[in-house]
Amino acid sequence: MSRFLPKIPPWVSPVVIGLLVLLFAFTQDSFYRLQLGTLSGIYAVAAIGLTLLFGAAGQISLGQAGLLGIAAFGTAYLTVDRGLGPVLSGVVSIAAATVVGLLLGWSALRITGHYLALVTLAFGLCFTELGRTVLPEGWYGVPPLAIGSLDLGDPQRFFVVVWVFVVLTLVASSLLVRSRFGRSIAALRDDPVAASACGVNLARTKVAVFGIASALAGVSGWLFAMYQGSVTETSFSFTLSFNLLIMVVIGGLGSPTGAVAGAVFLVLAPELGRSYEQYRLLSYGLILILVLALLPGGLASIGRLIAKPLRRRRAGVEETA
Amino acid sequence: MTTEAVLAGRGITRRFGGVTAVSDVDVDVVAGEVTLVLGPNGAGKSTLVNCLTGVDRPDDGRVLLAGEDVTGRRPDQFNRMGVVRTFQHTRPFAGLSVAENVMVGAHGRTRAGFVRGTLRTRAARREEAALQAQADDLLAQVGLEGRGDARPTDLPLADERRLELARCLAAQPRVLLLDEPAAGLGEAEADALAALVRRLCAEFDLGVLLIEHHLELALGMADQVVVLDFGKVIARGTPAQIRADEAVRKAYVGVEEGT
Amino acid sequence: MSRRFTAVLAAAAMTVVLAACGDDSDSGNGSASGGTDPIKIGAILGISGRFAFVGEPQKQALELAQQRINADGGIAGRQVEFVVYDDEVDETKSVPLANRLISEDKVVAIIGPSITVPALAIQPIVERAKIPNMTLTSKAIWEGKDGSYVFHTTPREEVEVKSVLSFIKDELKVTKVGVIYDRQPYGTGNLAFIKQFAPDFGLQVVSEEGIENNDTNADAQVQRVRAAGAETVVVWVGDPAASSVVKAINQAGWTVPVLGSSAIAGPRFAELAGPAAEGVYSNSTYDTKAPPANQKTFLDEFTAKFNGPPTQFAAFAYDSAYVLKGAIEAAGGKTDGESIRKGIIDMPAYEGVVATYDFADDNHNGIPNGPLFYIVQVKGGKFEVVYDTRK
Amino acid sequence: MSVDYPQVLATGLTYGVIFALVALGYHLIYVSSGMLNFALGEQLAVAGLVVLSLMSAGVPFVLALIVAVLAAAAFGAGYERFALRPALRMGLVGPLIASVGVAIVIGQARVLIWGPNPRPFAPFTGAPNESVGFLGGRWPIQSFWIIGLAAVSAAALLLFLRYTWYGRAWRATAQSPVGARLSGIDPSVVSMSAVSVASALVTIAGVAIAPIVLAGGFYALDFGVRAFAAAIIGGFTSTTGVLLGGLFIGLLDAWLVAALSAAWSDVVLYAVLALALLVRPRGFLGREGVSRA
Repeated sequence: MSRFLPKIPPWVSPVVIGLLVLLFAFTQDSFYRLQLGTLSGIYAVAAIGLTLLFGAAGQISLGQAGLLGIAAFGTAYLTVDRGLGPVLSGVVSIAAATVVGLLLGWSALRITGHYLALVTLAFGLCFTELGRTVLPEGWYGVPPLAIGSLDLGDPQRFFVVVWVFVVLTLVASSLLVRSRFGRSIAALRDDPVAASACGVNLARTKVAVFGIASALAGVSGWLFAMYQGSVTETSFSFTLSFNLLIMVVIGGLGSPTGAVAGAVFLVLAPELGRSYEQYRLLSYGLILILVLALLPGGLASIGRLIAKPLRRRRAGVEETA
Repeated sequence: MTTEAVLAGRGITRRFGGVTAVSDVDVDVVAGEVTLVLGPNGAGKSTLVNCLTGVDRPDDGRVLLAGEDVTGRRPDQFNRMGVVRTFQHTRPFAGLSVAENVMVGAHGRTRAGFVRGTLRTRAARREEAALQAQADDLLAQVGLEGRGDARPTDLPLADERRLELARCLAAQPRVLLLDEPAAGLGEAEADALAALVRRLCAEFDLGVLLIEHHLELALGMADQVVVLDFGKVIARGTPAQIRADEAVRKAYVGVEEGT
Repeated sequence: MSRRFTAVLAAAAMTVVLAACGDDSDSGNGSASGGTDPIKIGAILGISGRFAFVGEPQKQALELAQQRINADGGIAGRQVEFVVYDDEVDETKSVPLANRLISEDKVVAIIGPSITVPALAIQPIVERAKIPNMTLTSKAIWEGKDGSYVFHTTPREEVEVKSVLSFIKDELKVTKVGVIYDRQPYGTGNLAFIKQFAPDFGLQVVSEEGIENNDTNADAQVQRVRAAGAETVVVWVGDPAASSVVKAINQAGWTVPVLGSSAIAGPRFAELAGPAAEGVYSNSTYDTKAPPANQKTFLDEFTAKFNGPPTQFAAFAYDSAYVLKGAIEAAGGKTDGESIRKGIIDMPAYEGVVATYDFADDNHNGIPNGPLFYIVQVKGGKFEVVYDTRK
Repeated sequence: MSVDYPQVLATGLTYGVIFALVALGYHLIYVSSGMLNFALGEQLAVAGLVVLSLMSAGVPFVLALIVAVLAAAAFGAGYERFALRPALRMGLVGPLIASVGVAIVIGQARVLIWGPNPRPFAPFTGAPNESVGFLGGRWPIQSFWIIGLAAVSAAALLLFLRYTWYGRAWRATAQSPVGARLSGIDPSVVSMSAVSVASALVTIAGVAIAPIVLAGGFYALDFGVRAFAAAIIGGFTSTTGVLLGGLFIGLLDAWLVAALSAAWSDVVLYAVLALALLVRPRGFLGREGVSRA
C-alpha cells in the first residue's frame, strides 16, 4: 500500500489541496458549486477512512454508509429532539459510530474477503431497513454548525470547515501510513501469517483499523447531517457504501490523497454529463467499468504509468542487471 | 544436553485426521548452537516448527521457553518472547519496501501505537530513527546493502531469503527457527547462506533450530542433530554420530554416500 | 513524478473543472430585469424511482402548461421556460438541485418537489434565498409562518381523508375500517389523520398494516386486515403496491369494498391490477362527467397530448404554474422573489383545475377548507365519478 | 397474530424457487471463477420487459422467451469478458465492483428504454390473477409454472454439470483451479460460460415471476440480496445447498412477513444473513477452504 512512498514529504499534498480549497471557496458566488464542493469534502473524509481499512489493511467493507447513518441520525436526534449543541452532539454521535465500527471489526475477525464484504453489506442493509421501519420520517431542521457564537452554517464558511477536516484527516492518515502502525496494517494486508510471526497482533490491529475507519465515517455522517439539514435513511443506503468503495478504488487503493481525488471525481462526474441529464447515471456506470479495466491502480496510478519509463531511464544499468 | 535449552519441545504430538504428522518429539535449542532437524520430505519437520512457533497447536506435549510453558501461544506472542522464524516459501510484504519489511520485523519489541505514531511524538520519532538505522545495519549484515528502497518482489530468491533473515533479526530474538533456508538455492548461494547463519548465531548468541533435508550442507552447520522419520525421532547426536548411524542411512535409502 | 503528486494534480484538476463547469450557464438574465428573454421557473419532481407515478405526470403537466402559456402570449409579454430536474424522491438530490436552480439557472420560482421528505428538505433553502416555492406535497410545515415563501396548491391531507370517511359513512354504511398504508411519510401522515377523524364519522379503525411502495406481495397484510374483521379496506399507497393489495384481496376471494387514495386515480392502476381493479373506489378532484371550464380544457388537452387521462398529481403542478403566472402578472411583470410572493397573495381568486385558489398571508394553500373531492370507481377498467362529497 | 401457514407455504415456495435460481447463478459464477456478481438482480428485473417488447413486436411468447434467454446468455458472456475479467487485475474485489457498474448500466438503461413504471405481465396460462386452492392456501396459477420451470432449469443444469465437458470443467476448476489449468481447461472460458449460463437462469426466473411482481419493477436489490443470503446459508460451494438455501429464505421471508410485518421482515432477514456469515461462513453444506479470500 505505501508502495515506495514518494520522496515528496507527506505534508505537501494536504497544503496544496488546502490552498486550492481557499482559492475555490472565495471565488465562488454560486451556492450550488459550493454545495458540491462541500459534499465531496464530506465524502472524502469517509473515503480516507475506507482506504485505510480496505486499501491499507485489506479489510473490505460494504457497509460504511450504515456508520455514516448512525452518526447522522445521532446528530439529528441530539440536536433536533434533545437540543444539544452541534459540537457536543457530534462528539457523541461519532463515538457511537466508532463503537459500532469496533463491534463490526471484532465480529468480523474470523472471516475475510468475500464473507467480510457480505457481513458488512448485511449490516448496512440492516441499518437502512431499521431506519425505514422505525424512523421513516427521519428528522429535518438540523441546525447548522456553530461553535459558541461563531455561526459556521453559511455555505462558504461551512465549505471551508469541511475541507479543514479533510486536510487534517489527510495529514493524519499520510503520517499514520508511514508510522509503525501503518506498516503493520500493510503487513496484515500482504501476508497475515508473516505479519503475526513478526509480532503484529492481528486481532487488535484489525479492530483498531475498523475503529479508525468508523470514526472517520462518523465525522462524515455528522458533517452530512448539518450539510443536508434533513436526515432520513435514503441518504445512507447501500448505494452510498458502494460509492465510497468506488471513490477509494478509482482514487487508488490505499492512497489517502487518491481517496480525496476519488471523492471529488465521483461527486463531479455526474456534473460533467449535466447536459444529458438522463444519461448521467448510465455514463457513471460505464465510467466505473472503464476505470477498473484500464486503471487498476486508480487515478493515483496515472503517476506510476508516466513514471515507469522515467524511472527506468534514470535507474540506468542497475535496474536491468 | 550440556547447557540449559532456550527453547524446548517435550513430547510434541500433532495429528491431522488419522495421520500422526509428529509424534512424541523432544527437541532442544541451545543458545549459540545450531540444532538440526533432519528428515525426508513429509517427515513432519514443518509441522514441528509450526508447533514450536505458535502457527499451529500441538495436540499434546509442551513447548517450554527458558523453562516457562508457552504451549499454544499466538505467533505474535512468541515473537515478543524472542522466538522468530523464516518460512519455507518466502513471505515478503510485497507492498512495503525492503527496508520497511525489516522494520516490520521489529514490530513485536516496539511500542509506538497509532496515536503516537500519527502525532509523531518525540518518542515515536526517536523509535522510527532507531528502526531505520537498525534496518540499514541488518541489511548490510545480510549482504543487502543499499537495497532498502527496492521492492522485495524484485529480489532474486537468495536475496529474498536474506531479507527474511534480516527481518527476523530485527526482533533481536533469542531463538531463530529456519524452515529449509537452502531450498531452491544453488550450491554457492547455499554455502554463503550457511556461513552467514553460523556467523549470526555466534555473534548474537542465537539458539538456532534448522530444518533441512539438504544433508551435507546441514550437517556442516549443525552442532546437534535430531533425525525424524514419519514424525518419530529415530536418531539424535552430533553430526559425526549421525553420519555413521545405520538407521539414518536406511531412512535416507539411496542417499549418496558422501558426494 | 510519483503517485502522490499525480493524485494532487488530479484533485486540483477536478476543482478547477468544478469551478468552470458552472460558467457556461451564466446566461445574462438577471431575475429582476424586465428584458425579453424567457422567465425561467424551476421544478424538482420525483420522475424516476419509487414515486415515478407522481412525478412523471407532473412533468407532462408542466410541458402542457409551458406550451399553453407561451401560445397565449406568455407571462407579462415574456415567454416562460420550465427547468425540470428529477430528484428521484431522494432529499440527498433535491437539496443540491434546489441550489442549482437558484444559483446556476437563476430561476424566479420553484415548483415541487413532489413527495413530502424531499419537499421539506428544500424549504429552508428557498426561504433563505427568498425564492417563492409552490411545493407539491400536501404537508407544508412552514405554512402560516409570517413572510414564508412556501405555498401549495395541493389540498390539505385532511380534506381528502374526510371525503373518504364521509363516503364510507354515508354510502358504504359500514363502521369497521382496515387501513393498508405506505410506510413512508405519505402513508403514515394520512394514517394519523384517518385515526384522528374516524370517530367524528362514527367509524372505527380495526387494523393498520404498513407496506412498502414497491412491495409485490400483500397477502400477509390482507390476511391480517380480514382477520381483524374490517368491513372496508382503505389503501393509502401508490402503485405498484396498491395493485398488489387489490390482487391479494381478489386472490383471497374476499369481497369487500376497497377505497384507494387519490394516488391511484389514474389509468395505470387498472392496467397493473387487471380484473382485480374492478369496483375499487378512489377519490379525485376531476369531475369526469361535467368538468368546469378550466378543468375540461386541461383534461382534454392532457389526454390528447399524452394519449391518456391525467392523474390527480398532474393538476397540482398545472395549477402551480398558472398561480405563478397570475402572481407575476399581478406584480406588473416584476420577477424578483419578494414581488412574486406579494403577487401570489394579492392576485385575484384563480379558478384552477383542482379548485379556486385565493391565497392570503395566513392561508398559503388558497383552498377553502371544505370538501373538494369526487369519489370515483373503476368500471370497465376506467375510473368514473360515482359520488360527490361536496353536496 | 395467527399465521396462515398454508399461505406462507404458497408465497414462500413461489418466491423461494426464484431465490434458488438466482442463488444458483451466484453459485456457478463463484465456484468457477471466485467472483461475486451483483448484476444478476438487475438482469432478473429486466427479463420480463425484454420478453414483453418481443411479444409486442409480434413474436409468440415461447419464442420470445427463448430469444430473451439466449440474448441474456450472450450479454452475460459479453460483460464478463469486457467488464469483469479486465478488473481482475485488482484482485477479486475488482469484478465485484465492476459488476456493480454493470448493474447500474442495466438499471439505468431499463429506465431509459422502458421508462420507470413497471408493466403488467400476463400469466403463462389462465386469467390474470387467477388463483386456485391447494394445500389450504391460495396459489396463483403462475406459481405452478414458476416452480415447474425452476425445477426443470435446475435439473437441466445439474445434468449439465454432471455429464458434459463444460460441467466437468467447471467442477474441476472449482475444486482446484491450478489442477484444471494444468489439464488444459482454459479458466477464462469457464468463467465466461458460467456468467453466461447464470444470466440465462436469472432471465428464466425473471420472466417466470413477472406475472406476479410485474415486469421491470424496483425489486432488483430485494431479490438480489435475498438470493445472496440463500447462497451463503446454503454454502456457496454446494449446488444442492444453494438450492435448499433459496427455498429456506423464501419460506423464512414469507413467514416473517406473516408473523411480524413487512417492515420488520427485511430487518430480521438481513440480521439472519449477517449472523449466518459470522457463525458458519461456509454455510451449512459448503466445503471448508474454498473461501478464496
